[in-house]
Amino acid sequence: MNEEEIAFRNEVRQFIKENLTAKLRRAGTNMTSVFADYDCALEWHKILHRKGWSAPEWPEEHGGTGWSPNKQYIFQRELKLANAPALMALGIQMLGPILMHYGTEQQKSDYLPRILSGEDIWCQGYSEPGAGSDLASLSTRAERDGDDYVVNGSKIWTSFAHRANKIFCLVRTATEGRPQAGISFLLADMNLTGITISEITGLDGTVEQCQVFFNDVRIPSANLVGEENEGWGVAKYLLEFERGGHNYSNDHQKLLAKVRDISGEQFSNNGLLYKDDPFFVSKLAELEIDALALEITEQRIKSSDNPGALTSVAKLVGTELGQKITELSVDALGAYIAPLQSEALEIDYAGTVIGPSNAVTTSAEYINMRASTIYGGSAEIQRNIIARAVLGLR
Amino acid sequence: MNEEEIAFRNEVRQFIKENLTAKLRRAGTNMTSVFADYDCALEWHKILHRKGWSAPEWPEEHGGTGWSPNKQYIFQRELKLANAPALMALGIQMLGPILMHYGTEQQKSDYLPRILSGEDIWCQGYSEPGAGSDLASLSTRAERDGDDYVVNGSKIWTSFAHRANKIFCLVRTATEGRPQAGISFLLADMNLTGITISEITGLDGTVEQCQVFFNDVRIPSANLVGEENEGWGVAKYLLEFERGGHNYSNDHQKLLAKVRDISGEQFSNNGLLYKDDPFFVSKLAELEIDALALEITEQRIKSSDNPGALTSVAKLVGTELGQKITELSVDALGAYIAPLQSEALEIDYAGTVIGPSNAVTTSAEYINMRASTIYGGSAEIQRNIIARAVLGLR
Amino acid sequence: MSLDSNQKLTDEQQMLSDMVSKYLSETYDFDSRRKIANGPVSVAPPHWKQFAEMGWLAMPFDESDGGFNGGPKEISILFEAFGKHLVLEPYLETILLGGGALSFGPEDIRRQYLPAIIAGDLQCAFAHHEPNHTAERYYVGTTALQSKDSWQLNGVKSIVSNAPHSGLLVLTARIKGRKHDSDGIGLFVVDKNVRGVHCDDYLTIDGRRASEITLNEVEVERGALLTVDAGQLDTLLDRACFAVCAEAVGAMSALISMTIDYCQQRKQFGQSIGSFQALQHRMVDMYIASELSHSLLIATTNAIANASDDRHRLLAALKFRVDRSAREISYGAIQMHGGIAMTDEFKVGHYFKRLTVISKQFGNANFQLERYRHYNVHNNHS
Amino acid sequence: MSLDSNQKLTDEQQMLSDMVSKYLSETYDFDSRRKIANGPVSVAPPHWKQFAEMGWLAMPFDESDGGFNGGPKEISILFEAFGKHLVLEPYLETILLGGGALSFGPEDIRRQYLPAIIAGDLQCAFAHHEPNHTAERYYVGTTALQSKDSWQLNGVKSIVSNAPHSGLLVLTARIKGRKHDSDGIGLFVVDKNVRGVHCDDYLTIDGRRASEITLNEVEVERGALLTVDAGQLDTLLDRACFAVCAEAVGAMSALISMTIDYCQQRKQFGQSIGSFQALQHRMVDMYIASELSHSLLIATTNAIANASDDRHRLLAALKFRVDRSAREISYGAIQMHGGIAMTDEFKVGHYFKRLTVISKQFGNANFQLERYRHYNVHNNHS
Repeated sequence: MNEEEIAFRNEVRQFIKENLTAKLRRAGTNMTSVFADYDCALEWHKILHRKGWSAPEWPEEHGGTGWSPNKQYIFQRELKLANAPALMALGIQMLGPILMHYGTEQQKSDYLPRILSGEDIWCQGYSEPGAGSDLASLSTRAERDGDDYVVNGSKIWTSFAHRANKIFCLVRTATEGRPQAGISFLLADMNLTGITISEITGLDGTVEQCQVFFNDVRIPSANLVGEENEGWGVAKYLLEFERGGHNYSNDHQKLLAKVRDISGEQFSNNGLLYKDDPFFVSKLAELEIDALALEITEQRIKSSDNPGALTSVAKLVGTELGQKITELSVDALGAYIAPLQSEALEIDYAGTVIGPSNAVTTSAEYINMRASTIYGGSAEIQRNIIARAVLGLR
Repeated sequence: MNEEEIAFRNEVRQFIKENLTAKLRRAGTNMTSVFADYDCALEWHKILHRKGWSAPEWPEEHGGTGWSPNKQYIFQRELKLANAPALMALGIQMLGPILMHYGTEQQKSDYLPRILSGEDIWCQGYSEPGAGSDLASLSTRAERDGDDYVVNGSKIWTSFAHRANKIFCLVRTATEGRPQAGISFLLADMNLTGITISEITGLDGTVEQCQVFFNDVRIPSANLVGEENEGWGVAKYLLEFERGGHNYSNDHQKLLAKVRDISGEQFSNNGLLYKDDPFFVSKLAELEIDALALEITEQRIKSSDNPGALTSVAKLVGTELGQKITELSVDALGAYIAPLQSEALEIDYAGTVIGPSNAVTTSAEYINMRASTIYGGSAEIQRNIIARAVLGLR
Repeated sequence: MSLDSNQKLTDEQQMLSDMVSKYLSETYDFDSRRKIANGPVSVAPPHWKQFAEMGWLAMPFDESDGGFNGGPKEISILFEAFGKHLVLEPYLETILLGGGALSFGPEDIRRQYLPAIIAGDLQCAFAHHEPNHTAERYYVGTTALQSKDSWQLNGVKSIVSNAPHSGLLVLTARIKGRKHDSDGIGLFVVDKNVRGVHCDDYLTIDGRRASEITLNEVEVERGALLTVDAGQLDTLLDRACFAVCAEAVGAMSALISMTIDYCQQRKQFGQSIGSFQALQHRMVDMYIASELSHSLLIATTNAIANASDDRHRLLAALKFRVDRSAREISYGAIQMHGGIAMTDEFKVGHYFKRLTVISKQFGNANFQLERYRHYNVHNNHS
Repeated sequence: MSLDSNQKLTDEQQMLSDMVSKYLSETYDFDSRRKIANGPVSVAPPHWKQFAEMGWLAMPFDESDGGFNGGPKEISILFEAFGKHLVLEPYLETILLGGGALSFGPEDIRRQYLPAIIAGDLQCAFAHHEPNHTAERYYVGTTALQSKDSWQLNGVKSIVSNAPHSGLLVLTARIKGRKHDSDGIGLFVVDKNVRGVHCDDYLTIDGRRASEITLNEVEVERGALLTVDAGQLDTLLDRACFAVCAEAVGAMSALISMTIDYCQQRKQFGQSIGSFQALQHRMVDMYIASELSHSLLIATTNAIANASDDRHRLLAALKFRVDRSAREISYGAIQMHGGIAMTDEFKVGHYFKRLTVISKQFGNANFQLERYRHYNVHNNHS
């Protein structure tokens, strides 16, 4: 870090100190997946927005910061280590870049400021029941009728559809040719007539995912992004951002800190605290070394002109390593994996917690982490991509 | 073990004590692959034959013993643990059962006694250059000319072709239909005109494998086993025996004993003998547990009416576990992996040995063990077979 | 080691196996199970009385106590089936642990409690773990002080499974020695409603109920001490360990079947995902992991049945391998099912959660490895 | 940690890189290499004089010693290329270890030996390991006893690479302290032909030559003690460790390229084996293992160049990861090549053997893990 970067880091720390309230910090601490408490995420979004920091990676003309990649990285890391709650990411990280690239001037001016300010929270209508990683097989139909598309079908794994006010989705506007042809990218209000939501309870007992049903939903054709039938290109652009946007090493640092906390309270079978148990500390060090190697790899991605190859590597290693770290934390947690402490994870919980003091999230985190190699392009799909695009295998 | 089995074990031990000379024992101890010193293997073969124990698993009518599977298991284990040299296996374990099933009476009476006595040592002409696991793609041609087949082509990975006096091989007698059709199974003398041999030096610097060239070799049609063009069925029958015949857990016990020996002489980075190093002993225990689980699985195979499924499992686990055990032995061996001690492995070597006293085989053993998941149906082929035949996946 | 003679079931064992299979297949579908698991803390699993009527609850007890003298094979038949169907009923806590501990007690205690337990009228919990020390077998900081006619118990017990439904607690308290010692631990039977026992009840991730329990000057009679024999405590814990291993083997085999089925039916990119080689090979590795655990279960069952010297070493090896296999199989099953496996309404994730809990129970992997080494050295010398 | 400014090569570094690549590609094909490796023990690798003429041998030395003042980036350029081509020439032994140790010596010693080393006329070996103790960094049982004008050396040194070709030995001998102490170890320069030095020479699996060396009342002058500073010994060993890591990264990248090429060309069952998903995924994992090692190499190079406090922690992490990656990549490369990889005439197996030797050199995986933890704690506290 050069002097300018150190000064910048101090500025970020000062801002966090002054603005990240105990409640918001708790919302960050209590995260057991990529999502924080929804209301707290919104509150923090607005605080960042007032400072002009809600979408640092956006171009300055659209309300971004113009920071160097290093500064963005420092900013994200400071937020993570201070346990700031994650923002709802789909608007800022995915739809924003798409609209900047494919959107009409009207769409840009209608939506980008409201993403930046947190007035609009977007969800993503993408996967469909039975399609899984085979996105192009989608069957939700959109038929042109005057100035509207009439949409029928269903989307699944739509995160926070029960809270978001907007949805961007892929729909089928033609059935000829390859499955990838005939897909279009549409924007919609969640309160349109004909949209209904069914909540999906996760393995950890909470609701983050939904299924969204479209029943003769009329979406104005002005809400088409890009050309009709060319939504697949838009979607692929979006996937790039979904994969490249995230620094897994920040997550790992937070997870590793929790492992260390637990290992200072829990005793191993040999009567030693885990932090003094030679087996345990070796395993921890192995994971730390992998986390370090990934952190450097993420920095290589930032400073590379052509990061494509390493981006898939980072996603794959980042998710699989996150799983290994939570697995180790559960090894130290031992039988305390069992208590289901959903209430203790709520922001206003004031009761006692069972087990080690900083481990109330661990059980749910371990369970939820299994999803990280499934969504956003499964581990298998990532390996297929790397084999083809990087290694040139056919 | 019941009382009869204990008495049997004692009989075997007594026989070994009286007949396994120091030199033969050394040949067993110095094995770094599935093959022992060729001359010692033959000598031991003849000693066993005099006792009637050279092919215990054969039916009694053909010179076998009629022992129960348990007794056969005890016999193999006692031999292994006493460091008896392995016999040349292809005649006894593979060709013998094939001739009993497919051979003419003439073939049986010509060949079986000589396999039993060790007068004939067979090699296997099976793989071809460039074919690898895709056995059916073989292209060595055999054309009928009067009472002979005229054979042209080449076989590779023919173990001990430079020492054996006989070869059984698969040749193409027709080119129509599926690759599996049109293959025939032939027997030949290695001294026939037109057979030449090229030795292949292995990674460990020794010669066990050869390439065999056939140049207008005339093989009498009486040497056809089974029907013409139906050699694939014969080959598959043979594969069953190759896979099912071996008890990997005996090998593992021998390898684990060597690891323990090395761990009692070599010091770990922490200044402790490996046998007192908590990391090392834990890793060793993990492998011992897998070896134990496999040993039980092999016994389930023996006592099962339909062992097919578990046989492929045993081969896969047996070979991959063998690799892990030798990997651990190399971890304890440390920098002593480097000295190339080919001479010290020769039976009449009388010089000093570099490194731990019972580790002269370890380096070559580790290197050669990588081949165990390649030959006789690679690990990938085994997994394909299990997926199809056991799990029913297509 | 020879297996042949021991793999066959006796006629009685075959009947038990068929009955358990039939009952659970007919009544214990996943949706019914989910309703039980998602109920409030205080609602007990409803099949208990039927288990009693079918005689299952009497299985492991001595005939003199009204039982059927069942051995490890019977336990493994029951628990493999429980594992396959993710059964929530507290057989482990009430019968094996609570009932098992009571069997060590004097005749009047056995007479007082065992008939009600066998009849399904009384449930138990086994309170042993203490805060932050769940990986140690003998750690007991709870104290038992003897006065002339009674014991006074003080301490905290953690993650006491089935306590919310139990009338009786069987708990460990230290009579003498230091907190980590294997000797000096007493097994006590305590009425849960006695003064000084305080329970905080909660749900667990595997659909069960448990409590944190504080013992504050709890007075029990002298007869409440069932045993202070470390060997009996080991027997109790080993039997429970064995039972959850059998349960895990059942659960793993169910996970593999459902993963294979799912991969054959599920289509992506125009073909069944079961045709993708990478998934096939992963399923093969899951199958192998399951078979290796299964082999160790068979050998351990036989060794316990024959009271072989090797039983401790085998049990440690079994539990260790079950832990490894359970991780590999759970992770693979979830990954290949995809998103649906991460939902509460689909069964796969619940097997994962149960297996995760089991792998920390009665000795984690490191404990078992240490124990395996202990008995292995012992065996090699003998 | 920021990489941007450090990843670019200077013009000089780019020239070095191009030159090394060009020379080795043109002269160091696998068959030539094999002829060198399979020669008798006493025949030295033949490219040494050309290395000297191209200035490579001068690279790491101070300008005042006739060197080019090259840093870790130059070392890593050379060794990655050596790794890619499996170069047998004793740069590590003669230049980094022997020459590096001599650089610690007084001026007359440096004047006496370094010009000949840089000119390619004198080779060195570094004798440090002792029987059964190759995993410890500081274990030295060989003794150095001082008399008025000389030292007497007694002891045994094991697996001394390049000793058969060396005129000079640099060896460690203990001046004070106990056998495991880091302090009290002297670095001595010894003419190999002096009385009392006995060498047993042999070939090694990675195509090199080495010796077992007995030192029996070997007398050397007082000036033969180059240093007794434990920090300098560490510097020497760390630099060698760094160099073999760079070599390993080069070798792994070569293994991956040749495996991909082979799988694309090789056909089985009517298709290229590179089209099988299980093999594709395995190659992806090999590629990832290689990239993670590569990342650590870049960061370690920068940290050493900048004398960052973090360099020790990074070097330990790098060597640990190289060990893990090398196993995964070697095993995968052999498996996917099949039988041919097990033969002496094909190159893949030789990369495996060289990587195996490297992973035990200058601290095995457990040593590095321990060292990583030591410096990690240190860093976390600072």
